[in-house]
Amino acid sequence: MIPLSWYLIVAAVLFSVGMFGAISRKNAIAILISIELMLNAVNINILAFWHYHSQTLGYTDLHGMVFAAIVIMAAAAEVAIGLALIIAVYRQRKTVVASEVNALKG
Amino acid sequence: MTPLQIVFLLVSIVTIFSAILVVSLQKIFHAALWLIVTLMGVAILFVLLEASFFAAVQILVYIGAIAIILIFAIMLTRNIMSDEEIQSNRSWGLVLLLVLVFAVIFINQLSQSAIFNSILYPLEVQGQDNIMAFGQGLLDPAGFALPFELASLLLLAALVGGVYLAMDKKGGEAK
Amino acid sequence: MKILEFLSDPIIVIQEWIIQLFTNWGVTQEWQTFLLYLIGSAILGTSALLITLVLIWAERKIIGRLQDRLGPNRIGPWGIFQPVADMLKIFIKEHIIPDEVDPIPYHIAPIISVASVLLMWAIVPFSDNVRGSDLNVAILFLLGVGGLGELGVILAGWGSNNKYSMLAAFRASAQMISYEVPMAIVLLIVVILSGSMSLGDIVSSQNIANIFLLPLGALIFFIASIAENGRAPFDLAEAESELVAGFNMEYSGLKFGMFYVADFLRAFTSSVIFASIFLGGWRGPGAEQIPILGFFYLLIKSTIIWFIGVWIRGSMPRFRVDQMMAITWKFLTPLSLALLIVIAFVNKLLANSSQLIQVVVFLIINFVLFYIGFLISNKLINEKVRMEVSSHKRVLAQPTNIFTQPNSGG
Amino acid sequence: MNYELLTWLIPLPPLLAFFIIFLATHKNNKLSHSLAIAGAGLSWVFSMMVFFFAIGYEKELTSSISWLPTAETWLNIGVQVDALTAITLFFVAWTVLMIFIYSVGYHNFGQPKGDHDRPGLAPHGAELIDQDGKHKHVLSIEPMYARFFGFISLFAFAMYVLVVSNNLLTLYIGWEIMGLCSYLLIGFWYAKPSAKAAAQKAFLTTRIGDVFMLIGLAALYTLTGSLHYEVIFSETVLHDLATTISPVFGLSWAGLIGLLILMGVVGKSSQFPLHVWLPDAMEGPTPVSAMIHAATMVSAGVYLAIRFFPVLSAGWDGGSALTTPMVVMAAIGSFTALFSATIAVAQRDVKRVLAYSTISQLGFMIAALGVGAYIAAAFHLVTHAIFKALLFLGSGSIIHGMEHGVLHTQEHIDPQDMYNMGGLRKKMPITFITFLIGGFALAGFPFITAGFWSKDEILSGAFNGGFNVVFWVLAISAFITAFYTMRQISLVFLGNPRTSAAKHAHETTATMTFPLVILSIFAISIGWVGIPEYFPVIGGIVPNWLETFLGSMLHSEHAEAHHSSIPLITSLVVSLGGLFLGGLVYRKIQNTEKDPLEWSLSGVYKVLANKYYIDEIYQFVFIRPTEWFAEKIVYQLIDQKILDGFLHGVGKLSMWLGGKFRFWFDLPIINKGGDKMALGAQKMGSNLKVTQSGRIQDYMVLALAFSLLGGFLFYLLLF
Repeated sequence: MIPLSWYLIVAAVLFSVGMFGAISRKNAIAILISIELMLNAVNINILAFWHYHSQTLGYTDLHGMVFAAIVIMAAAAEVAIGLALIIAVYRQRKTVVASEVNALKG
Repeated sequence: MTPLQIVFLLVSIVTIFSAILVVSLQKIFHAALWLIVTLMGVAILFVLLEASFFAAVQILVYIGAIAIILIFAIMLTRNIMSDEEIQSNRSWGLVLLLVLVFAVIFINQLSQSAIFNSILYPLEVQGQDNIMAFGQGLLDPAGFALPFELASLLLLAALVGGVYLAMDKKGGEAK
Repeated sequence: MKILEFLSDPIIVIQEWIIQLFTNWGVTQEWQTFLLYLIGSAILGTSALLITLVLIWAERKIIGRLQDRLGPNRIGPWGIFQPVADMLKIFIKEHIIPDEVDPIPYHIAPIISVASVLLMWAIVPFSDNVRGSDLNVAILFLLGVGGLGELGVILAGWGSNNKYSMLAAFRASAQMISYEVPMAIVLLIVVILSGSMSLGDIVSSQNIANIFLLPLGALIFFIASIAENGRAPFDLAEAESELVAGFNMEYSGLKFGMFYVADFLRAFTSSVIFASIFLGGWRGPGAEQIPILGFFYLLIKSTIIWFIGVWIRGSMPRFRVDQMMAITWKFLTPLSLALLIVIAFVNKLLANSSQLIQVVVFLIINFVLFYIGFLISNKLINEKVRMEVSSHKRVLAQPTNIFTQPNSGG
Repeated sequence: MNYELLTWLIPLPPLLAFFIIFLATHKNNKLSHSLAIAGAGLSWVFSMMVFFFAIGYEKELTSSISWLPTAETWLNIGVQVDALTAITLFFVAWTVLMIFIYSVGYHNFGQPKGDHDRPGLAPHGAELIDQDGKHKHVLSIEPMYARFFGFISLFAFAMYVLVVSNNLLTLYIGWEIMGLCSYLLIGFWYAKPSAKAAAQKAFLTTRIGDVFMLIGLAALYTLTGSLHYEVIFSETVLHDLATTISPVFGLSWAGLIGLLILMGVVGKSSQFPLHVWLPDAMEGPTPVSAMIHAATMVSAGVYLAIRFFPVLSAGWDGGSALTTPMVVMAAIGSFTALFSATIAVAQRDVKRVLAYSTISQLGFMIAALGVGAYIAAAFHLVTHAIFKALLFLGSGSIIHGMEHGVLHTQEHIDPQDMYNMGGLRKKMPITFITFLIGGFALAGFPFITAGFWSKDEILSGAFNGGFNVVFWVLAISAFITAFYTMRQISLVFLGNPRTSAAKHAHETTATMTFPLVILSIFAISIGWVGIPEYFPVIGGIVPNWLETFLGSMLHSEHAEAHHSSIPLITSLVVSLGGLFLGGLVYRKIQNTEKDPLEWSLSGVYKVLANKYYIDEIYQFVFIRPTEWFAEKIVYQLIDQKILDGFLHGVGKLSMWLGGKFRFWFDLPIINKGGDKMALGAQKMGSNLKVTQSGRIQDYMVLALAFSLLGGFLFYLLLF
């Protein structure tokens, strides 16, 4: 009963909010949180399209589900590694501010 | 307006509102709490999409694990960055502008799609069968067994890598 | 006839009556469903909370008896109205909010705690056709809701702005996260056996109660659920001598009462879940014809389990933190993983053999695994003790050193 | 039992033994020779199984797999067992196994290490001091014992590959590996200059033939598109080859290819112009000589000739009008037979006599093929392989016994010189009897020995075909063969010892005599399978199995041979006469210096003893001019004067040009321009540096901004 467009718009807005957070926040953990938001937006999109496809096909479309599951797994792995990195950087440099970690330059 | 639509609107408004709070709040701990609300909202959206499995996984993985770990990390690093500091980069205004432009373009492009305005109806295949098909597809060699195994490998690597990175190497702290 | 039908299956009769009522009022189909869910959840939540009153009294009474005391005995016959009095006291107590608390987490935490318990009731099948929701991912839901419980604890610890609360919250959440692992694995075994993640299907697939197939799994689940609830002997988060009173010590009045209720209710709820998963839930003689019997069977089964939990609580000393962690990571988790692997194999192998053989083989596997695990853990414990003794060097005063080595002792 | 698979497996065990010995076990002598013998034994078992299957069912075993992709098709390789393969497998398996076992004793396994032995030289013997304090000289173990077994394993592998393969490509591969192995084994004692030279000679001489053979194979592949026997030897292909005319000398393609292949056969089987390597190959250890002369190399040449007979004889109707290759074969073969038999008469080295006899006998086979006596050639190939292996191993045994004596007496004499021997029959009885059997087989002693039957077949083939010249030449050769065989036997075994070393000679170990006994049994009995049915008295008692078996292979039908007793009488006369004469002349030789023929033939004897000066002629005609050309013309004139001068000139010119370029172009334009560019880049870099802050989020902003900008531009351009 709900139009596909609603989901897509919500996902797009959520994605944009996440992107804003990822670029503008100082705290590395906050950046990670924002990335989680973006991943969630992606998953909404994937599952909405999955629903649409399953509905037009008449049977369960596996690709969308698998895609969504893998996004969730990747998110879990990303958080684990990201937080471990943040902790390691914190140990090394006593900071979690992303802009103070500026070794990425010539 | 059906009840489902009302639910959807409420949930999505809450979700987006809390997401905005997540990226704008001064206190990082509160941002994490609002993240949980957002994730909950997304889980409800999943339920509305009849992907109850993913709703449960969303709660289990995101709220039960990811959010908790994030909160742990925030607590562990709390003393370094006090909440009184400005939490945004100087260029946040520019970023906001760019992101707004991006969002407008994004949604505009989405609306060009042919299926943009189609309506989602309840699925003919009911929940239990969906999960069954999903599970069998994941373990089917002709289906997604390889990506599934690769994902498990990824998780294992993340586990080991996370432990290694976060491990307090002996002597590193001793000064 | 109507009376008999009502007696045998009151909920459904009431439901039909309400639907008729709504139809007469001209409520559309969708709204009817919505309203029915609303009413149902209100009734379920309220009754669950009301059960708590009885539970608190019963538990205090039993513990008292176990400890050779009388237990509550002043108010009402056998002190049965004691919890009511307590409740009234908590309602009217002054509501102190300490300074410097973080208001949002502080206020939300008790609500989340109670909600995480009440949410579990949504998926419990009370009889063949009476349940909150036949969720097809009930097992995942259970685990997810467990995660919400952790959240409540952490919020309480953080929001209180008190380092003891914080420490207790860390302990409690670490404990809950750790014990969720073996619990989830045992639940996976159950899912393998019944072929469904829906609690209703799991119950109805138990022609033989799962506890006979998986005594070891049931044991692991039971231990894990006690730990998950943070009750003795796993009540480390409330260790008075170390942490004053746990994560909820800055709370008072009604908010404390909510934690209190959540604690007691969670114990019973996990007994209900245990009964559903391992003891066949509502199933019993005649329960399919007369659904009301199902309620009673479930009640009896879960009460027995709950009683065992209370019994343990009253008789076991508390574990140390390292012991608590060692139990799950070094004993329960490997054991449950081994059980999962073996059961998955054997289940596939015996798919076509008779039920009797399956039961016997499963039993043998369980006991063998338990014995092996027991042996290994025993060995570890013994080794550890020996190690401590041998590595412990007695420091002896050696006055000669002072004279022979001028630099020492300086 | 899957016999196709079994056939595939035949060559593999020796190869495996080769690799294992070289990669792992070469430190352990016992393990190495056990592995080598086990490999050879396994191949022997497989070969016997396949052989008995083949003779039992008379069915060809074939199996092939796709091996190399060649554009659109595949190059197939495979195995095939027909009658020829079966009998070749038979004698190859037996002789190879016997030689392997013999080698254990020959290389003095179980003896102590020599004091002065070093790799690359034959063992000198060890000095032992017994309990009484006496010095005792004994034989010492070969320093490179394991290496030898590795090499001969590879050799055996190559031969098996050659025999079982069903196409000319794998045959050629085996052929070339054998060339390599012969090089390695002839030069096994590489520290000896003569051995080194002999190895190079063998390799280069056979190479001449191989190159022509490769050209022939290439021509064949170009014409027929295949190297498979079944394709090449099919009626239509043979017909096409025989009737189309090649661009060379008006020969048919079959003739041309036949001649080219024949060159390879001549090189490998050591026929007249390219025979020089084989006598020199005696420098290697004796088992190697046996391997080359009996089991593998030279047999491979004749095997190829027999295998290729359909092409060589393409267009031959069975009458006396021979094809060109056949004429060449008959000429070369009979000439070589006579030529090398005469040389053999004047040789003093026990092994060289046998070497020239080998060349001579191979000449018999080639000549037999030339006159179309196909079965006789195959028959003689088998019998010759057996008795020649026996003879070589026997001679090795003799030398070994002599070395024993030499070590004992500390004389400085050549243990291989027949004039230093004599009277060994009492010292080495087993060697004597087996050598006698082998020698009589070589001489064609009537009725008993295998050599008689096969040689008789060849003679009667030549006579019945009407090729009288060939017949008489071969008959004379046979006479001389019998003569020098008896000469050798008399000089070595009969009479009295002429040196004290010969007095102290000693019978060799069981590992060396056992193969002799086995092979001597075959040297007698193998002839019985080929007794012609028309033979008086005993003909037909044993059916002429060989002819029916091998005859099934032939494509062109023979005209029924008319029988005649002339060849029979001839062979009787020549063999008995030769033996008698040899015995008579050499019965009582006492001094070690003079040969009775030397005074009777004087000048001719000198020519013979020097092998008709062929080596010297080659030296003078080919090698010297080549060396002179290389030194004077190529090196001094072309290389040093012309090429170097030119290059020096070019170098000077370049230097001059380079200097000019440097001052007029490089410094002002390139250098300065480069500096300017570097400065510009530096300036730009310092201006752009601000964007590279090292902060990930700044990069993200830039990325977002530029992607939006790019998208906008793209949109503008597109619409």
